[in-house]
Amino acid sequence: MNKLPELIFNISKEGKVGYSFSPVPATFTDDMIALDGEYRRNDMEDFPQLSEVEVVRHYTQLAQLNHSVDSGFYPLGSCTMKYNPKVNDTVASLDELSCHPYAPISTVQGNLEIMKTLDEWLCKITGMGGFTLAPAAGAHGEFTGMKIIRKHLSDKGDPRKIVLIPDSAHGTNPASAHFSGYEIKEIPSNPDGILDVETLEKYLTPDVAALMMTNPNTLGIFEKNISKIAEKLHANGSLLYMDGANMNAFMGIVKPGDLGVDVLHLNLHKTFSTPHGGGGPGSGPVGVAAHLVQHLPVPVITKTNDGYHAAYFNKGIGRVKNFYGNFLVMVRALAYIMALGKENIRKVAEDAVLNANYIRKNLEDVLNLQYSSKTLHEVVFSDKGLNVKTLDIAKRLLDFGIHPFTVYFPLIVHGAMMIEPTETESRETLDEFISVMRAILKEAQEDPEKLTSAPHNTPVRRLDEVLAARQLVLRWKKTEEK
Amino acid sequence: MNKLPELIFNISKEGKVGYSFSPVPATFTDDMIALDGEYRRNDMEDFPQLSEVEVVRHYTQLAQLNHSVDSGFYPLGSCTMKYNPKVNDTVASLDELSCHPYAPISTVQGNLEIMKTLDEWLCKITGMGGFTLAPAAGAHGEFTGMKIIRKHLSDKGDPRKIVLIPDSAHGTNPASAHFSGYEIKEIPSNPDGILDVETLEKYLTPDVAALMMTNPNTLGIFEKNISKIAEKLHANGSLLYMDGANMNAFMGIVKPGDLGVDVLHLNLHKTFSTPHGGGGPGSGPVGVAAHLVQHLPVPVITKTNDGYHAAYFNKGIGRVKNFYGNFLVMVRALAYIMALGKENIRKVAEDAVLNANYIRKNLEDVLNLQYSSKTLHEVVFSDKGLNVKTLDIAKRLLDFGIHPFTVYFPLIVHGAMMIEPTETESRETLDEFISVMRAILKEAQEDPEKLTSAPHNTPVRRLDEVLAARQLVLRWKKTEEK
Amino acid sequence: MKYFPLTDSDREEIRKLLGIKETSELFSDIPGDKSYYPTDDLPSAVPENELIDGFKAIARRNTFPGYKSFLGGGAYNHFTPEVVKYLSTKGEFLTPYTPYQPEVSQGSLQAMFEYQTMMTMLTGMDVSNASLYDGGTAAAEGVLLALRKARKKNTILIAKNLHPEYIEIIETYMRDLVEYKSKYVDFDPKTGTINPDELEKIVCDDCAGFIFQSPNFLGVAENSKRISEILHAKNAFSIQTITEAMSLPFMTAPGENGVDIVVGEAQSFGLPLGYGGPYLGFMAVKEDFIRQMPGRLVGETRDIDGKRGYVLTLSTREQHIKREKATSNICSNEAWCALRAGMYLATMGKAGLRQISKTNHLNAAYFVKEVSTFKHVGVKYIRNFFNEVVLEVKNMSIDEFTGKLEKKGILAGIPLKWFFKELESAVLINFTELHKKEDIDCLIRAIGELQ
Amino acid sequence: MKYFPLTDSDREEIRKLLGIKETSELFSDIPGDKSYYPTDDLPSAVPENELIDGFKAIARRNTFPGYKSFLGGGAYNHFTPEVVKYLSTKGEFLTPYTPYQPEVSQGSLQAMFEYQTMMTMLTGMDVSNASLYDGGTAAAEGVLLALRKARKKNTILIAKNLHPEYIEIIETYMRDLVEYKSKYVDFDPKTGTINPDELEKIVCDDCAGFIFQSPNFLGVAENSKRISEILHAKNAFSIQTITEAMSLPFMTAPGENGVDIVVGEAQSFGLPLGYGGPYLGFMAVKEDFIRQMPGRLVGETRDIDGKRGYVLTLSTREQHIKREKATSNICSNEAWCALRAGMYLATMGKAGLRQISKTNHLNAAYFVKEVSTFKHVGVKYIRNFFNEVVLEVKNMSIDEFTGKLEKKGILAGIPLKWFFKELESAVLINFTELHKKEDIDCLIRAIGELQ
Ligand SMILES: Cc1ncc(COP(=O)(O)O)c(C=O)c1O
Ligand SMILES: Cc1ncc(COP(=O)(O)O)c(C=O)c1O
Repeated sequence: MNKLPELIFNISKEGKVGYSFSPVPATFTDDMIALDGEYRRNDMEDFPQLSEVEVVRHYTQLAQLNHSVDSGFYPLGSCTMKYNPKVNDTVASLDELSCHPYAPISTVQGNLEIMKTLDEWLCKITGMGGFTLAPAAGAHGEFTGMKIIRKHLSDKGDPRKIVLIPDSAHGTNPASAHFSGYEIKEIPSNPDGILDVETLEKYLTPDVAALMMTNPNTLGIFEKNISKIAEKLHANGSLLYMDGANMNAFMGIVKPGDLGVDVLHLNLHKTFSTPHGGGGPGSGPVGVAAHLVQHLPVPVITKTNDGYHAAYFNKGIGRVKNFYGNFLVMVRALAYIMALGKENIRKVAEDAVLNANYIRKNLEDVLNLQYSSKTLHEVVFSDKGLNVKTLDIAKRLLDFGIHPFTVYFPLIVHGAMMIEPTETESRETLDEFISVMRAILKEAQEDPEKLTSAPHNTPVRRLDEVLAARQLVLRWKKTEEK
Repeated sequence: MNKLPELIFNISKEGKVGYSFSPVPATFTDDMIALDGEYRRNDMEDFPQLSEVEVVRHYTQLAQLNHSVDSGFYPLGSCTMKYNPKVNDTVASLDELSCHPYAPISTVQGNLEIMKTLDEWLCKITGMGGFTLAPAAGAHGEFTGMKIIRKHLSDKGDPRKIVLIPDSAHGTNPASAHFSGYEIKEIPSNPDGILDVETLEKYLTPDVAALMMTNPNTLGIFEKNISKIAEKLHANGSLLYMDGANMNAFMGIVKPGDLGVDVLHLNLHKTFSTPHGGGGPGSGPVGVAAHLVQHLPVPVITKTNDGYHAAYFNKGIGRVKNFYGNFLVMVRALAYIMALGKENIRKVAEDAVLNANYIRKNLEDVLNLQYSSKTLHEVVFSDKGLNVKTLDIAKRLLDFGIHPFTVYFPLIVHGAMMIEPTETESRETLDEFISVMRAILKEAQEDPEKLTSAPHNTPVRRLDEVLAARQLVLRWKKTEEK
Repeated sequence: MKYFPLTDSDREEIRKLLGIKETSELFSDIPGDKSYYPTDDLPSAVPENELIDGFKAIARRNTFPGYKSFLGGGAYNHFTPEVVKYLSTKGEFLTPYTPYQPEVSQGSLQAMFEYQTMMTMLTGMDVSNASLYDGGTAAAEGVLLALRKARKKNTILIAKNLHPEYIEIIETYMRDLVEYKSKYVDFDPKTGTINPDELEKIVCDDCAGFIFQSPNFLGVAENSKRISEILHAKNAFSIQTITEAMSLPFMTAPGENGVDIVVGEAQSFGLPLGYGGPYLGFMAVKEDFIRQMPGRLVGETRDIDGKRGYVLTLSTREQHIKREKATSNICSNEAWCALRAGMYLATMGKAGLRQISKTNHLNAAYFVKEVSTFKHVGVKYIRNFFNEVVLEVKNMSIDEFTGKLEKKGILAGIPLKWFFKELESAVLINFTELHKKEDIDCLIRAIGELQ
Repeated sequence: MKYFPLTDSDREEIRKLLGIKETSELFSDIPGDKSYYPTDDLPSAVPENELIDGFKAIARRNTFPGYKSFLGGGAYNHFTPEVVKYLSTKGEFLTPYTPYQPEVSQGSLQAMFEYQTMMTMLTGMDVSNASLYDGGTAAAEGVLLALRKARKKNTILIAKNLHPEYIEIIETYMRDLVEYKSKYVDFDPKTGTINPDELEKIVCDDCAGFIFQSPNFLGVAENSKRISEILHAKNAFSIQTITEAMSLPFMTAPGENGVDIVVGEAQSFGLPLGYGGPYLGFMAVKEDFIRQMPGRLVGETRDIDGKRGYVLTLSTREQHIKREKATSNICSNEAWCALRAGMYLATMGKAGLRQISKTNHLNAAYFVKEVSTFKHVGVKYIRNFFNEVVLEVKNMSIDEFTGKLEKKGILAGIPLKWFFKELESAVLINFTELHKKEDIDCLIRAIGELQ
């Protein structure tokens, strides 16, 4: 009853077949095999063998175990889980777009046009001088951006050593900077949850290459000193990197390029509504100020009178990704921007921020708000003063068919509950979330056990993550289950 | 918790928009409207208004409430709930097939070729002289077939009055015959569950137009006297109609045309694996013996040297369906037959019958089998001797994620449980079904309440059908729910 | 073969269990030689990749997609949002059957209940069923419903400007029901519509009802209100057929005009042209017809915990209970098409339907306005059309006309001489929202060049 | 705008609740004039129908689909069964995010666990992660993993016949990590492969590992076994890259050859060419690398009722916990691609993969056999290729050669002079199961005509 689907390995049986494809031509006999014995494989022991219907049932049943944007509210903070328009999938699956990446440039002008157009439009939205679409995700964009900064500084003869990162930053920021060869120094935010110019100044030694700043930051607060900060950095010969993964909060309101940002990345799979795919693929284009364009990774799409080209810059950081990047994700993002048009880009941010503030207003009397600054696209509450933990509230939400907020991040908020509703949620959905949250908080007082033992209605109940890490079963093995 | 989705009318809100389409050209002004005021509609009060994400969530959530062939075992007897190959949906959705039915014949040769090929192959499979693909479903095929019989007899000057139908027949048979202007006489089956030649003879008066016989019948038993029966009928100037909805049981084994059948229909949505769509669309082609081809309804596809044509027979019964019938269902059926090929058509029947017999063998010690004749594609048990009813067992099956068999049909079996596994079920699935059935039957003895109060784990529990018929709420109304 | 999950060893073990050596023994009741494969003359199994390639090759033999088409006449090319395509093809909707077990079918059932409701809203009627085969058979079912309901009355009046195929189907359905009669009501060739005064004269005492179409096959709205009044005065029923459901959001609802039974084709709501099917027959009626109505009905009820749920209801009207006394022989219907239509309606919503439906009308109106300056052709009915107009050609035969346009890549319309002697030199031209202004201009230009 | 569910009155009411008049007040912390729309120079909103038409028009500007293509080199055109397309695009798989809440993500998690298992089976390794960005970045991650694991050793050897783009990416990744060094290992131009004896001479004491590709970029299998032995003898790791995952079912598993780290590109498993992405980087390693491994891992566990379930595990390696000390900066990865690859593998199954993979090889072998009679061209490495071969052109420049074939509608292959000076007059030609014998014959004929 309510059984979980078996592992495919346990459904598998010798002799079952789930594919059908033209047989090898009869004249292509085994003696044509040109591979020496030592290179030939004899068997694929235990490899699954299923009939088509079994494959379909298996994955149909698995699909039903997933919460998804398509099935319900998913206010996972910092992830911008907005609705992914179906029409984008349709255009991305046009057969004619699916060309070979080494096809002669003259035969793929349509694809190059798509990339060039997206590049230009992202420039218009952000005010940057040029973009690379190569990075596969946000973190990859950060890495690429930091490489660009390093290249810029190296070319000037001083790569410098240190990257400053506020304590509210996403974990990818320090990791990406580290993989670019930098040492990380964390700077504290002020009591308003943002970075002070004075604090920055204290850290601003000559070997600071850059500040990596998420804006709005992971508290959902706009770094309002940003222009000042940029000035200070520039005066020190340092650069300002903006993590633009939260661009949903202010696109169409102001262009980061106008605020002094030198390098930024965007997350197409967040702000530009390409589906998150259970964890990817994403796309993390990097925009740079005009003087840094020469350092973009290869290839860069250019346009001349005789069409589109792929250019290879000598002063670039080299290659960060195979081919052109996650092209089919770019297609979706472009379709999304086209559907919005200039009329609606700003409205995305407006509605996203209205929704976040609506939640804040309706829960701030029952949940602790560590920072009272203005909320943009997301609001972060704390479990301070509650007799249950953030995790318990999160797990209890599952029982109501609502995906929890992001938990315990940012680290500077005690028991953080990071709620990002996005603009694609209706007020009715927000109202339901609010009333469920209030009900749960009431339960927390009256019957905390309901929360600590939650979830109760999910396909599996609370899973033991410690056990998973201790026993480390990372693959099925025959002996184990049969 | 585990809430069912709201009705869309309750999600709807003034001002929400879920579509986007080019606006009316600016120069097309309202004064161009050529409709007098009395013909113009002012409002569509209460009509739903939803945003796109709300539509997607609504139907995604609804989808999860459905049991389907894609999600699990569905041994609904008489319905041949076999797996519907996805590739068939792909070919049926090729844009180029979706032509206008009044397109000039020269512009739709591909479509005509598809229909003609299907027609020819159905002839080869059944041994009939010709097919019409027009009927929309099995019952519509029966109606068409009976009309053909009536036309044939009328043209001979004697339409006759009576159609004989065995007591095991599907309800559509008498209804279809009735709508063709016939009076129905029911004939009893013998203790082996089939029709005796002697019994038939008793009913075979001069005003008998035809016998409508399902073969294999709804007990899953082959009417082995069929050739004799055909002879007797023909000798009486009557015709033999075979309901071929159960053709899954013996396609590729013998051709009905070789057994003396004059008219039959097939259910493409059963035997030929087109998806059942929650109750349709289907397609119920009718095959006739050579001398009846002239009576087929219009249009009939023909082929000459200069291509394919749509012919209109003078001696036909006229038109039964708009245009050519359910074309996209035919496309799927043809794709299915092509994928099977001559090698596998017979194997369909073989595996379907093996599976039904496997179930019979594994349950006949615990369930009453009213007829002991050989089982073909389905087996019908009775609830005789049990202390619970068929319905209770059926409802309890739901708790195990298995769709019940057909209940209380055929009528001649007490508390019938009509189980048709089809050839697209694995032995593992059958084994699970068998063990669940045995467990339920054990429960029936030990804890019958578990059954009579079942289901327990479904999105809703046992629904009150009597209340539904008494209160008759057939549509949402504003006042009622808001 | 990937569709068969049994392996050879499964088969062997099952045979062993059954105590047989050969599977053919299971078929021993069937006459004929079991070693002989009766389908040997079919082609061999086609692998999946070749199957797709093969169908693409056949599809390319259709040249239709290369034309600009203005064909309508009961099958209309409308826009379908991508969400509708995506949602309706989910296996969970496509692969169940009739919801005989409502507890595990609430998805289909609730969607159907919503469809029923939206159809009643659009038609202004009390009740809608959950689908019939198509417009033509729905018309026939509508006629039979009126006859059943009227009891002693045995005659049906049929408008001659009802879709010709619908008339053919009604005739097929009625032919052998010897207790019933039909009579035709001519339309006025000048207006293209039924003249109510003429109708009034024809309605007889044994008339059960009158079936007409509005907008009719010539594209023109009938005066359903007057017609219904005339019929009601004689205790007969008014049966309105609609082939272009897209007219509903723009035009007065039949229910407001007093119509008793509305039947028709709802292909326009999200179903592709599909070379004519599967489409979606609909029927909506006044409350007191419910128990005589054909087709499935979904009703609301409660489960034993009091939770709201949906079930098929009033199945005592249906063949599986009532057998030959059923209100119809229909069993499998067009459930999925109705589900998809419901998705379409919910997605387009009030605003979308109003905009699309208005665009249809204005596109037709624009054409009518523009061609009014031509001398060699003329629009026959210049008011009260919805999205189809009849164009008379004065300077050449209709075959020449359509032939010349076809050479220019245009399928201009349906030659009405196929169906009406009196309209030998006319075509029926359809406009939908998918015709851009340029498309219409292109048609107008092409017609202009035939001067 | 249909993507926004808030209505104007919702917005108004929310503003009222928040005590503001204009939404722009919410942005008062942001510098700049809020009445100014900074994106005014973008085009206007495009309705859905025009959006689709527009993309179709752009797509038609790609003439690539009209050619017979024999391009490979890290991106391969393989067959994907329809079930895989259908299942992988279900919204339930496409629209969730990283399964941070495993209780409502068992679908993705179990599928990922199954993917991990199948990848270990195919590679013969102990553990596979749940995806990396692509083959090239996976190669870079493989190098970094070896360096981390080797601790005191700081040099990586790189085979020159590794995919040139992969080399570029490794260089980008390593460039600024000043503590690390790289050295190149040449291949023998006669065999196209690394000469193990030469390698043996090069492997130094500070070598952490050697990264090579097999089948290499010239299509030829390397002697991974010998290579691994040589490395192990020097306490260094053997890192095998695979760009054509379809070779795995046909060729000896890296694990059997003693390889320590396998990285590569699994696009061949059900992902479209897609103009180069998204693809699927994979990494499979021996057990003792687990804790240094980058990328997500799904592990099995139990819930509080003892029921089996899956969770992301060992996340202490990851950036969101370890920040700059993490084993990688990767967060979003290619989860959906891995899910789809898993579906592909499950659908094709053992028999399907073996057949397809063999067909790939035999198609290439057929070509090699047939062109062996030509004098003006010659296959450079006639044994131990999988599905790619290097063809040397002797009677004209390579641009002339590919140009002439392009005129005949054939994209014959990748000119190797793009990457290797020493292979100025050669192309890399790829064959997959999607090339029919006729296609190969057509290529052979066309080449023959260039004599
Ligand atoms: C603020 C911020 N920066 C960076 C990232 C990393 O992006 P990705 O997951 O695409 O690598 C994320 C999301 O995970 C984020 O929210
Ligand atoms: C034996 C038999 N005959 C006729 C029918 C009627 O077919 P349909 O539902 O397609 O009208 C069915 C199925 O419902 C059936 O099983």
